[in-house]
Amino acid sequence: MVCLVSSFWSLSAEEWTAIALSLRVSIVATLLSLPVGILVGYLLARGRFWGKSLLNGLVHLPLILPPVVTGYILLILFGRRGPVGAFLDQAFGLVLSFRWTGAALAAAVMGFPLMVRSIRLSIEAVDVKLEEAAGTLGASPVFVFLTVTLPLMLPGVIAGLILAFAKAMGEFGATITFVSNIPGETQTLSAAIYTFTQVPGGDAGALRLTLIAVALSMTALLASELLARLVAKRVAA
Amino acid sequence: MVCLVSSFWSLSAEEWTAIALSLRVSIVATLLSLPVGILVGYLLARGRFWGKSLLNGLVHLPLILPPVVTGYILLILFGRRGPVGAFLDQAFGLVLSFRWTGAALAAAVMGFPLMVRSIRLSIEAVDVKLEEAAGTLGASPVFVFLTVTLPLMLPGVIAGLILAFAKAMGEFGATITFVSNIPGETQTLSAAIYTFTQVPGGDAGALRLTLIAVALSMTALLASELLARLVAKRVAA
Amino acid sequence: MTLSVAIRHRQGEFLLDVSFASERGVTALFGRSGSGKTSVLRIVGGLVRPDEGRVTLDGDILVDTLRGPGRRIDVPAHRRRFGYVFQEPRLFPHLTVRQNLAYGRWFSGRATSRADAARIVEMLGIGHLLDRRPATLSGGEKQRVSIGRALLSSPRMLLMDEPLSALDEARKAEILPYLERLRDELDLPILYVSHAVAEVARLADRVVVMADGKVDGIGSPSEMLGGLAEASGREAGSVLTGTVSDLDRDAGLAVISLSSSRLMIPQAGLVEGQSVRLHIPARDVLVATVRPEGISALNILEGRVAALEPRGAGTVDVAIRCGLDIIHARITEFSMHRLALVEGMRVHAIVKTVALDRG
Amino acid sequence: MTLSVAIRHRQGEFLLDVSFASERGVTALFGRSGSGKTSVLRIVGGLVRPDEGRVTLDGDILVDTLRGPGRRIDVPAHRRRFGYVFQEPRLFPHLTVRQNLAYGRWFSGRATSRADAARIVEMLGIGHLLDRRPATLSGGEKQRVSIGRALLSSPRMLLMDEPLSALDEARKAEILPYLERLRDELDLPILYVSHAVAEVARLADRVVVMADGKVDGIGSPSEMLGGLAEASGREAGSVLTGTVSDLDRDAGLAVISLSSSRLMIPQAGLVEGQSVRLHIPARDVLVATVRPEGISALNILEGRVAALEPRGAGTVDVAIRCGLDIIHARITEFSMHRLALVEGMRVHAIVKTVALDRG
Amino acid sequence: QAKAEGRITVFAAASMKTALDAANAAFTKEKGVEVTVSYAASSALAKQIESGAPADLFISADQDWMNEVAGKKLIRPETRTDLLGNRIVLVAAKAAAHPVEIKPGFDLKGLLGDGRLAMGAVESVPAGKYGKAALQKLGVWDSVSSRVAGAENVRAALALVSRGEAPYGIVYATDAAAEPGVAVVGTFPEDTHPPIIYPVALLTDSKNAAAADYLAFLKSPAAASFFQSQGFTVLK
Ligand SMILES: Nc1ncnc2c1ncn2[C@@H]1O[C@H](COP(=O)(O)OP(=O)(O)OP(=O)(O)O)[C@@H](O)[C@H]1O
Ligand SMILES: Nc1ncnc2c1ncn2[C@@H]1O[C@H](COP(=O)(O)OP(=O)(O)OP(=O)(O)O)[C@@H](O)[C@H]1O
Ligand code: MOO
Ligand SMILES: [Mg+2]
Ligand SMILES: [Mg+2]
Repeated sequence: MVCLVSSFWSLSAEEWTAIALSLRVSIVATLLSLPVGILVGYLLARGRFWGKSLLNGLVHLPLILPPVVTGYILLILFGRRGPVGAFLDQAFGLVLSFRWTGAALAAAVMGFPLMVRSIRLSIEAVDVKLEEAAGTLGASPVFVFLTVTLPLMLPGVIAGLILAFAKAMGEFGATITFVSNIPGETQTLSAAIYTFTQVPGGDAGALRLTLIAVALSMTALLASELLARLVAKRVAA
Repeated sequence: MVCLVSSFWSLSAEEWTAIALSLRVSIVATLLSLPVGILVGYLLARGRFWGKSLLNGLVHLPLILPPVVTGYILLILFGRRGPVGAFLDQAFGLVLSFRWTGAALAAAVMGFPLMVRSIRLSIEAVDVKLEEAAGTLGASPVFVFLTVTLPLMLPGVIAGLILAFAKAMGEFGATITFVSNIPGETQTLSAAIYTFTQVPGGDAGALRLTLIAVALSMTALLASELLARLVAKRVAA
Repeated sequence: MTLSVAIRHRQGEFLLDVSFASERGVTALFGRSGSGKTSVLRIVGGLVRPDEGRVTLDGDILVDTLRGPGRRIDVPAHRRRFGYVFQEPRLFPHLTVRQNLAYGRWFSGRATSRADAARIVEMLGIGHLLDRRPATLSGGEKQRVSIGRALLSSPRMLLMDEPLSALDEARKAEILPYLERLRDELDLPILYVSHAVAEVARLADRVVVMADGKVDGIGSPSEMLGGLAEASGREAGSVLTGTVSDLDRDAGLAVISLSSSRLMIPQAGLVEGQSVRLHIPARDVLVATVRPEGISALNILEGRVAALEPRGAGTVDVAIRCGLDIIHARITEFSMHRLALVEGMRVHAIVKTVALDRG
Repeated sequence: MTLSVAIRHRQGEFLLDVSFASERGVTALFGRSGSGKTSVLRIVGGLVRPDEGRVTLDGDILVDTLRGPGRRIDVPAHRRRFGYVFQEPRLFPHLTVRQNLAYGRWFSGRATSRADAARIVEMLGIGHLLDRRPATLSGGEKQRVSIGRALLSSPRMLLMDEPLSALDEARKAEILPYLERLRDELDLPILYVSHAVAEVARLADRVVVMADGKVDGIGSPSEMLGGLAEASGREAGSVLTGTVSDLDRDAGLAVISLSSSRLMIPQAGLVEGQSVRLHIPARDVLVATVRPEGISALNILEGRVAALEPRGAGTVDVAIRCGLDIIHARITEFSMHRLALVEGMRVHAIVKTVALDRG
Repeated sequence: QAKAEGRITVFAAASMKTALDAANAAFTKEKGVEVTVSYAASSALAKQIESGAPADLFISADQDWMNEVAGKKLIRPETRTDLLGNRIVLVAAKAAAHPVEIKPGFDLKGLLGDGRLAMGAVESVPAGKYGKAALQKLGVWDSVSSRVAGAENVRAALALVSRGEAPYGIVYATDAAAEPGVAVVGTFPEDTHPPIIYPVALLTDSKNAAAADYLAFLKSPAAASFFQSQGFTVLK
């Protein structure tokens, strides 16, 4: 399809920027959504409250909606003129629209259902009897969570992290719709790949960036597997 | 944003078709990928073989790649002239390109990483000691899997099914790239929504179809939660 | 230290309806499998809130569902500070044995001293396991670690659900005296579930016999286990209380004064004047109509036949009143006829010395 | 039915190095917690492949790592058809008790008959639990279901890891005779792990004593448990074999002929001519220098003091030879001196009738 | 800050990337002013502008989306210019390419056989809309409308043809020229469809003085060569 001459691999400055940006966006999106993911996963697994189904539905929304629609919704809510966006801007000076932070938000939202599901599944697999035992030893519910539940659900947390990270790396539909495709600010690797697919003769460029994206994600995947194996050894009952 | 007059809710025949098609595509994609998902999940959770990391990477690929790229890859492989597509056509008379079957394939591929992760997580949570016990009672590995492992991993299977179904409902990037957007054949609800977003003034239509997509998926979600609760009650150790 | 329990709780078709109070020391819950012992422990431990009822310790209300709406009290498990040894080990799989043992210390205000901890580890024989994870431990090893974990959390009460069931006799013989010391020296109340009559007789200050979710009887070990009603043939017997009146260190014997008679038992760390409880299995008591001579048994008590009760399978339970104490002997009907035993008859109860346990 | 085991297997720092053979009947694995009993069962059951070694049953090779590369044999667990009662219940949580019990029958060719199944359920007292799920069962209930599950899988051998540890004495007394019948009537070999000497003495045809992963001794229960070496003070004793020579149905007694003497024991379903094993705890035997009269004990055996061995804590083990049999009595040193016992002296061993167990 | 001092931000239809990147390089070289382009679907760009995107210029792939933005008073009407024009062509896989005479009533259905006609989705993708209009004008739409495979964009339609999935496709001349796998078998007469126009305009919110310079550059002959080399027609 393309001849692998050496120039194929020489990346433009703009492409390097896209790589760095993609990593930053994905890592920030993944890490920042983790605590929320754990909280929501816990609520869905263990909570009994009114509106639980609603919360569950809301979490799944980004999966159900075409990404473009999710992007539009983000644009409407978090855009400079959107209700949440305007509030964040005034209250904290936090601008999301057309910033890499917005790209991170989009990636986080898109990966959220995947993260929450994994976490929830693994919370459901934690043996409540061990939590009881911790309680009788004097650990308050918060400490039980931190010292027993959390370590035991680590496999799910790791799975959730890697799914969300992979999704963040691959996501572009919602991102490009929400924060556009501005090189150096919001043009992630995926968006750059997309751009290449939109122009004649862009195949080589698309292929090159795709291979890079795959390599990055595979590295993260391998790391997560190693980590998971380590954790599994410790958790094996 | 839009006035909710009664005409807002009157769907065109084409839209009805898109709804029916989306359901068919999503259900077929989800159900057909289930056995493969269980097999791959099992291999990843329990197998020890050369190339396991490779398999794992391959499974995650649709998540990592921009959907458009996945669509192109499907086109190249499963298109009429693609190596696999040509083979399927000759051997089984199975044509995927421009058919709803191709849309189902795309949806299945896109949902696959989500399904596999859930299944894998819940296999990892199954207590091997119970499988040992089943073995001593005369159950061969296959029967152990069918009578012990499978029932105990049901929560993960359900989670995987619902994630894959939701993704299938929302997926359109890979689908439209692989099998285009042919009303009645490959135009799913997502593609229809996307189409509306691409025309000025299409917001109302997009909103209407989006609400329908959400309603359908939420119904599935609720059903899955009920099912999961039922299963959890039975599995609770 | 008074624990008072009065609860009703339904689990499926099983109705728990239990009330008992216990002052200091060890209260044994005794009863057949499925009679509701674990259920009581779970409620006392705060793991299950009873449908209705009240549990108090020393006047502190632990749970009270009867105070009217909105005023219900239910102290959560982690504030009760009860060391709970579960029927199955429940070790934390992600922590090493050492970390499992230390777990309770992170939360208890007053931590067990290092020396205490070392003594417990030593007693349980788990010193060589400290860096292992629970998954690799044997059944008995897990059980010992789980006992250690509860002991090290400096509890104000112990709830122990068949804690010694997976242990060999030698290990039990190391752990029981330790529990006795906890009971006596630290004045730690213990709610103890066990199927082993000897264990219960030895440790318990009172026995709550349970059957089908109800209390079938409460009383001192001598009343409850001595009555033979609940206990099986093998372990039925008398439980007597006496005082150490003399020590013969050369012979390694102690003389225990009962109400009217004296018994000699192997001296094992007894102090003069100390009060002890003795468990004499009924099948270890022989009845003689004439006082035997030249016999190895040291203890020959004179008394009168107070009751003769057939026990089935050709055996008879002979209750012999010696002063205020009743000693039970189980003999064959054949022997009863041969010796022509009748109520009121003077007899000698022959008790093998070593058959006596300090209880 | 010959089971032969010769294996070496490393688990962390623990080295299992065990070989023993056992012919028909029950082989008991006896030893302290952590000595490797469960590990042996897991290897025999096919759950762990030993690093090296060989296990055969009746000439069928179950596992053999020593046949050279490529020719290694390892019959998978599900083809061994060994009913395995695990140390913890391991019930299938998604199946009802009924389904758990039936599980093995789906796979075994010859299913247990309906009547047999009903009898097992009845014996285990789990009839009222059939439609429940394991999560709601009590500890002992789970253990009983797990025994039932193994029994109902029509195994050709039973592997039982402390199967009765969570059960009350009354229940044990119902299950043990059943196991004896399996052993005798169905000729089902059983590999049995237990800490309870009485259980082992009653059931086992031979005892493999384990310590630290090694076999410390193999022999008949009389040799191994009678030797008192392993057993703790409470349960040490003699194990004798004899034949039922007479039955007195009126008195409910049976007369057992030993090599030179006779013992009377409660008759419980014995048949004339039947061979039985008796366990006589050493502490249940009294020694008399003169033949006692008017005493409830039916069994007074004449013999000579074969050995006097101090056992610590002021007690002595007196071995009394009666014909070919050796009966052990544990008495105090004080009594020994008082009776002036010396080796070779003529004495009477007094054994309480009901102290005898059919073994 | 989204734009550095002097930096110009352009929101442009994705299909212009190759040509516009080249032109921008020249502009930067000449004026020393950096140009940043966000390439996306015109629809997305329009909506982003509506929600306050920090862009200086908008280049749309059709008039509809520019009208939409103009209707909201987000562009300076006086700067709106029809920058580029394009043509739509009929393409076939290179191997099986025979010239087709495109005239009213030509037998497109016969050419397709049981194959599909790949083009941009006819409701949403501009090239699809133009194609549909042309086929309607030529009177063949009704006979082929059921055979149309609407792709998400022109490139995807092109891929369908070059991969042999569809025997024929309707795409922009610009895309066809750059794709080695296909051959142009006919060009649709310009009067069969509304003019294909890429309008450009400065945005109301733009405060960048250099933006006007840049717009002038785009309209200059210097820029025209880059566009022409990619197959665009430069409108005056
Ligand atoms: N993976 C392992 N690593 C290290 N030691 C192990 C491992 N698995 C088992 N052991 C050790 O092997 C020994 C034997 O274990 P096993 O379960 O056979 O004991 P057991 O005789 O059944 O004891 P119990 O009566 O307590 O059940 C134990 O000391 C245990 O700690
Ligand atoms: N959720 C439930 N539904 C129905 N019955 C239940 C439920 N939970 C417990 N039970 C029943 O309650 C009874 C008491 O259980 P519990 O665990 O207290 O018994 P236990 O005295 O500890 O017995 P063991 O000695 O066997 O451990 C059992 O018969 C059990 O089957
Ligand atoms: O949800 Mo997408 O189709 O991977 O951007
Ligand atoms: Mg219990
Ligand atoms: Mg064991």
